[in-house]
Amino acid sequence: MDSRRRLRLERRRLLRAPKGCVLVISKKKRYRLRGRLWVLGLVPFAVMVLAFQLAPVWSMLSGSFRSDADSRWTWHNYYTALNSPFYLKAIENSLLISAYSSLIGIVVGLVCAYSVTRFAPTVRDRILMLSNMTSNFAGVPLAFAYIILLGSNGVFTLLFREWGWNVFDGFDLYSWTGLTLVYVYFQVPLSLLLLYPSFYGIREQWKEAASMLGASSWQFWRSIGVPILAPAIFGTLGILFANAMGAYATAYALVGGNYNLLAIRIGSIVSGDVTNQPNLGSALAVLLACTTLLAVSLNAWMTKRSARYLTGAAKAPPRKGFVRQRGTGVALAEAKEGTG
Amino acid sequence: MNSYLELQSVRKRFGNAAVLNGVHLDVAEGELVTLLGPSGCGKSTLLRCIAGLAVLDGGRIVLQGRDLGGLAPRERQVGMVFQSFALFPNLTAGENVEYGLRMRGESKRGRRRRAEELLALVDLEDKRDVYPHHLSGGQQQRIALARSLAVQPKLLLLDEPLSALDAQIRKNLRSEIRSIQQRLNMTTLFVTHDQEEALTMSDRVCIMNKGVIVQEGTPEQIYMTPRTEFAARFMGSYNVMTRPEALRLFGSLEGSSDSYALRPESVKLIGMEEDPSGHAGRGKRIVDGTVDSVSVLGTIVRYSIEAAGVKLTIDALNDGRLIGIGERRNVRLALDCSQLLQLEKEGA
Amino acid sequence: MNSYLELQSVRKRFGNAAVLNGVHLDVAEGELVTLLGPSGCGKSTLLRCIAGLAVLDGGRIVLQGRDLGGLAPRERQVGMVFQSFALFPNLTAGENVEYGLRMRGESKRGRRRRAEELLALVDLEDKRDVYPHHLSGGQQQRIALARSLAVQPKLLLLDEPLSALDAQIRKNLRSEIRSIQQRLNMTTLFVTHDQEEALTMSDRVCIMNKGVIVQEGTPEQIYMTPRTEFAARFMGSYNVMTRPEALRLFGSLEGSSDSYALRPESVKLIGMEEDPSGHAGRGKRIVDGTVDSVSVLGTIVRYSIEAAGVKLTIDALNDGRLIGIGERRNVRLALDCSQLLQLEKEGA
Amino acid sequence: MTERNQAGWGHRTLQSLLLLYLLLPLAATAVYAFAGDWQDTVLPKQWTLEWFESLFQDTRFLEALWNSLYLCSISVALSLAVMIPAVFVLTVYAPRLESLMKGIVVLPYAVPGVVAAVGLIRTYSGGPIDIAGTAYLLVGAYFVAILPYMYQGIRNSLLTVSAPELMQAAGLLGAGPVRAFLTVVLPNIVPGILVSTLLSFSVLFGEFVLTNMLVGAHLQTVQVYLSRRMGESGHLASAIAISYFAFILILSMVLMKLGQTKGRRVRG
Amino acid sequence: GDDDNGGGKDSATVSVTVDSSSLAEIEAKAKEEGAVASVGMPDSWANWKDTWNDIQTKYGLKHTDTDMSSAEEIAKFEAEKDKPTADIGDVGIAFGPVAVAKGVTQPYKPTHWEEIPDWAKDEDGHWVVAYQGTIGFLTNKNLVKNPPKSWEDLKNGDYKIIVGDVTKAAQAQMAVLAASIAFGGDESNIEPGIAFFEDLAKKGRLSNADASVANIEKGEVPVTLLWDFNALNYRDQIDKDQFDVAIPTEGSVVSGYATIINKYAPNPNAAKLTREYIFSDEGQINLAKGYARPIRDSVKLPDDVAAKLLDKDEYKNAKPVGDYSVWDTASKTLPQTWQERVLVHMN
Ligand SMILES: Nc1ncnc2c1ncn2[C@@H]1O[C@H](COP(=O)(O)OP(=O)(O)OP(=O)(O)O)[C@@H](O)[C@H]1O
Ligand SMILES: Nc1ncnc2c1ncn2[C@@H]1O[C@H](COP(=O)(O)OP(=O)(O)OP(=O)(O)O)[C@@H](O)[C@H]1O
Ligand SMILES: [Mg+2]
Ligand SMILES: [Mg+2]
Repeated sequence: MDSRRRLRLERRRLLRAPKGCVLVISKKKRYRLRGRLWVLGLVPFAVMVLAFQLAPVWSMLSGSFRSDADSRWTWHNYYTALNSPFYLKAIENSLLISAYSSLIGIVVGLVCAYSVTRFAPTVRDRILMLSNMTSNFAGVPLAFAYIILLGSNGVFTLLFREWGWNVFDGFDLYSWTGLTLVYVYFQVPLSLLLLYPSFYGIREQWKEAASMLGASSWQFWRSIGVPILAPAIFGTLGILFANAMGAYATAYALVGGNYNLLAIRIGSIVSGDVTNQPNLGSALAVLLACTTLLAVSLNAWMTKRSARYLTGAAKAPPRKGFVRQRGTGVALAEAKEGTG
Repeated sequence: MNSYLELQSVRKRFGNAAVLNGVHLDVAEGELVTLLGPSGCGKSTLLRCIAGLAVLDGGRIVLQGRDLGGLAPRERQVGMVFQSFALFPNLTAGENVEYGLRMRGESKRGRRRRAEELLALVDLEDKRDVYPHHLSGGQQQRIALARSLAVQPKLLLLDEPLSALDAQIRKNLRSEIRSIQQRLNMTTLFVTHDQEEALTMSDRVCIMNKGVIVQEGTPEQIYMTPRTEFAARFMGSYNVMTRPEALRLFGSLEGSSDSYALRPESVKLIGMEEDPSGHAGRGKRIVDGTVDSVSVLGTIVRYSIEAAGVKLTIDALNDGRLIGIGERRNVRLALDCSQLLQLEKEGA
Repeated sequence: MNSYLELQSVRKRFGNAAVLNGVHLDVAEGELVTLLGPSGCGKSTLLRCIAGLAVLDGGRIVLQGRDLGGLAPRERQVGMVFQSFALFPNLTAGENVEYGLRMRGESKRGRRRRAEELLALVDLEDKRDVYPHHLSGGQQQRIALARSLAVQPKLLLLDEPLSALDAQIRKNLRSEIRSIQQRLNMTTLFVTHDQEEALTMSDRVCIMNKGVIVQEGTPEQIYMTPRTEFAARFMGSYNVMTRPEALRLFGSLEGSSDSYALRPESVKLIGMEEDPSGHAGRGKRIVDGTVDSVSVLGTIVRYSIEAAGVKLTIDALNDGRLIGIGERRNVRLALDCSQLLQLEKEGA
Repeated sequence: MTERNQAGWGHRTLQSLLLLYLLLPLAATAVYAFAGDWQDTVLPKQWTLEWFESLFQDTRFLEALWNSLYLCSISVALSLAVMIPAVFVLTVYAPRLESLMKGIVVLPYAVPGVVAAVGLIRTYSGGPIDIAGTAYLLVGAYFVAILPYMYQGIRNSLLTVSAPELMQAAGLLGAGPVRAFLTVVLPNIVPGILVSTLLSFSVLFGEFVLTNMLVGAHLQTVQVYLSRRMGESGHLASAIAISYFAFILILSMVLMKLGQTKGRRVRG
Repeated sequence: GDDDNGGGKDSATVSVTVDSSSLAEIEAKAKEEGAVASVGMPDSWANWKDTWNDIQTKYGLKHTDTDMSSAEEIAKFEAEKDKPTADIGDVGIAFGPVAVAKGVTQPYKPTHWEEIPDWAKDEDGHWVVAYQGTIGFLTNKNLVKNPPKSWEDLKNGDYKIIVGDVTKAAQAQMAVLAASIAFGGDESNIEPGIAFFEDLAKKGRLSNADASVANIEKGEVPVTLLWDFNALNYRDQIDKDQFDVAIPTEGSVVSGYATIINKYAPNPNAAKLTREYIFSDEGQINLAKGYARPIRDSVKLPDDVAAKLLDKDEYKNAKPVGDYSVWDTASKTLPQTWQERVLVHMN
């Protein structure tokens, strides 16, 4: 036995064998042990996730049950959050704006996603690249861009005034309609990127089969297309909703704290110059996380459901050349779709 | 022939590529005609033109005396079954079958009854409420068949309906489809690239190559008398020989063709110890050869033999009679001149 | 038998599912043994256990007297070719072949020479600098073969190496692989679910079912004398009969088995107008029957016949002799009692 | 197939409208960056380059750009270094743990920036590990933020090249796991990973909430700098936004080209 | 820098403890130390830039600054007890007492101690306000033809008014307090201010927009309430003629920023010298150049600098916060009150 191997065995014995046990490690066991070394590859990942994902969540969670005054265990923060009309209003506003903006985002995204699949992959990928790029245009600059366009002296506001159109008269960018409008701007590209791959799941032959059975295009979409897309639609809705619930920078840049949103409340509690109630902030953050978690689980659940349809479809041979056609656009969408 | 479906010089191009170069075909009512040809020869495209899923570039398609040109797929009363089944995954088997009737606005009860009839026809009554992804491939295929039959189409188009299935299921479905077709007397066009499938199922076989039908006839005709080298090679393990080779083997030849074909099973093998006289006769010939290799394919045994400088493939029934014949052995071949086919030039 | 590779009651479970239930197998040096069985019977799992890609739950695997248990795949000196080729896409064909030698730290020149030898062996010298995705499926498969041979493995494992290829290429590669194997005298385990492939390529065939080897023997043995109903059905279109059916057909039976099998080509068809006396003799029997259907499969013609209340499939060579026999016709069958096989109970 | 590539005019119009809609805010920002006085008129009263001039004379801008660049690079590099082995190990050796992994990976969606920042500040200000306000904390937060993109990208690449089979083939040919990984898996997934790298990079470059809340006071990234300068002049801020967008665009095009040439060699 | 501010306390008697000899001594020691490190006093804020330049040329002190908020400054002093790096900081007035309570400051009374009003200094010299701010109106004359000069004008106008983020920003909260003071309230009674804005909100006169420079520049902001130093700064920065700054005549609130010297300062004398310079005439003029109204009334500002500021008369009704601890309590409930009373009428 060479010394290195002996060392290795020795080490193993120390690690595994109970005290006083005679060292008999069969070859098979050794192979299995060696086979488990892959666990090492997961260690850095586990450490990072633990430190920067789970620990903060845990600290927040436990903090939310402690009093801001004397750090004793208490339900008080949740009591405050859920009984104060102030915070309840914030929750309500957040939910409403998120719901509206993600619904609009879904509808627009759905139409655009269908349309984009009608183009050749190269054109499609270019469109997707662009929309992906603009989806990074958020926060302060986005809010300001909308002020330039639709603020009280915005380009369109003035134009419409000049042309005498009064459709926009009642419009105020700094109200909830304005906020929803700005949210929609970052929801649309996301929705497009998440939805368009599922249109490739609607196989051309289904349309053909339906048309031969006497269905018009509209009937096909109503009876086959949309039901098949439904899981993808609801799943994406979940992601969009979570996305809107968590949006902070854009809203804050537009209306500051004047519009009562949950994310803004949390931000002002944590980083404002005025109050210092970190544990109440944690409780609010936990409430926010609960809604997004719910939305994201909806997504996960729906993805599983759509997998059901897809396995059915997967039995059929893949469309020729489809794998080759997977351009960067597909990769982008796959990467965006955190749930696989 | 009393034409039920008529194709008159049907042409189709995709961009620069001519895919159908003038296809003529007459199909009688209740007939099952197979389109057989290598991949890419335009079989699917032809079916899609008939169904109205692709637009013709030239020619006419007439069904029961009515020109189908300009009609939308759903006005053509044509049913189609796809290679990939194309069942609607969000509907149960029963709902899939009912779909066509629902689109026609038939009553729920009527639909239900008809669907049950058809499920019975394909022997899947118990799967009515099952979703397609819980069905096996063969069951899916049968549902697809039932679905296209539900609307009582005038013409059924089957585009390689079996190619995605396992060999075993495939064989069973073959006879099932054929028997349903015969029972309903449904005029059917069947696309395949499997010659066994074509031979076993059809009333008539059309061999397609490069966008035209190069030969048509009953399965026997097609198998026994391929007209061109393409057909001969495509139909099985025909021995195709040049004229000099054929001359060496048969001594003298009829006709003046450049190439000849010999079916592998038309040659009899005779062991060296056997008496060859039993095989002699008019138009018969005995030639000596050497066995290159033997392989048992199951029912038949395939011999590679060299005789008179010509490499031949010879099939014999695996009935134990020729057990002694192994590699490197000398054998006698009994040839029948009447079985030698003259082949036409390609495209002639 | 001089065992080169020995499998001794190899067992493997995945969770609750027992996939290998005690497989015994001895392979002699230079032999090509085929594992034949339906999908999911554990063929791939067995190969993976031998290669060390899966860990045994019981039993031993001994190669050249050395227990492979506890050795990592790379220490086993076993080569494996995967169904999906698994070529390294970032390396050229030549680099793929060299890979194993590189891992052993062989010199660049030595590697180069050996790679060239092997590329020559698989007839792809000119593809050395080509990347896998520019090679056809068949070429990729041959490179995969060359790659696994480059390290001179003691044992070659082939897991359905041909199933991803076209029928035509498949047939060519069959004989190519066989001839390389024979030239190198490489002990080989070959997995397939295609019985024709198994029959044509192997020295010995093992039929697997549900994680055990149910029968093994030479291709002839396996084909001619299936031991169980499973093997009989799996090997081809054997007619499997219950004892009463067999009794009705043959009058008297040898043995006391519950089921019997009859090869479809062992029955001779005689037209009603022919004189059956030529077929009479000891152990022979003439029975009347009716033809249900006839199908020309190409080289053979398959008849479905009902005789004495038993449905039989009978194959005859498509040599024109029986042309008169069509559907609904009466025929005589010449049965040979010696061809009737007794089948054992499943699992016996 | 060609028929479906020629999208009808309806689709063309729709896509043009979409692009218009998406690009309009960018265009407005660009115009504002070149505008002189522009308050209550439809178009600016005059045009000027002064905002860009003053921007590029400001060393803090370049500093912020540099900060963003190195923070993002470090985070993405760290993420690659941690995620590639982890996802690889999971895909090849322990596919059963994948569902757990998926659960972890969607968490960042469920924990928005504001919430994550709250938790991180709580955890790391004071206590045994006091890294509040440092780049370390931010890099950690960034790591989590790009987790979903990285995971998806790496996993898909691994599955596309059938990494488990490649590993087995290499193992049978005598390569140890590490060597097999380095010689046959890693080279093949590089092009696939490039896209998610790119995506992560641009996501981080545009990140504001985490950055501002965690280190905004000490470290100016482009986004933080931008929001600070917004407090001085909208024109200037617009100039910053446009410059950094151009920067991102060029960066992604370069990387994309790189990925394509590499990808061609591997995938064809 | 930051826009925090806060309370002082009623300081009792005050005496000048620094004579000229000890000042010279400090100066000598400071030159020896050769450097001063500040926190929260960046070049861009209140024209600290000129002050640092002067200190460098005059005393040869090298200067570095780390920008942070008031709370962070105090935390930093405390955390770095053993390895101090900062000498002096600038905090909102409310944080002065906090720093003293934490025990991280050391006292120093500059030469002009007597001239500083009582509300603006700690009785022992731990913190001293160097410049003051008052809530005023910033009006875009392009959008509003008659710039408001009083709360009454504001009430009767027809333009939109932007208060800012009352839930979070001290400046906006101070604006509410300013209105309260104008209508007879104080930090313990902000009801008059709330009522005033409630009335405006009901009339739809408040806008949610943010009163950021960018928005002011873009013309989104007709009238907003800001610290006078911010308002003046913005005015000059964008377009002097287009904007009007006014301190409401009925009354407003005054606050300020105080310097604190780190108890553990590595360069204590340099820090003291810095404070000394800030309260010198030159130092106060420097602040004025940065639109920060000097705390010392007696400093004679050069004309061009005086022109940057508003007339002293405008400030006569402006009052400091009496008790910051009261205000602290009030400001905690203000966000919610604001939401419930004012914002409900807007969103
Ligand atoms: N939509 C299309 N656009 C362009 N070319 C097409 C299109 N559809 C088919 N083709 C081309 O037309 C030719 C014939 O195709 P078709 O599908 O009819 O062949 P096939 O005989 O059905 O082959 P297979 O047996 O492989 O199904 C092929 O070369 C194919 O590439
Ligand atoms: N890693 C695994 N985990 C769980 N079950 C497995 C695993 N691998 C194989 N099995 C199961 O073991 C059984 C045998 O699989 P195996 O792949 O050996 O079959 P096979 O004979 O090779 O079939 P095929 O012809 O389809 O390749 C199957 O039921 C399969 O589902
Ligand atoms: Mg086809
Ligand atoms: Mg297998």
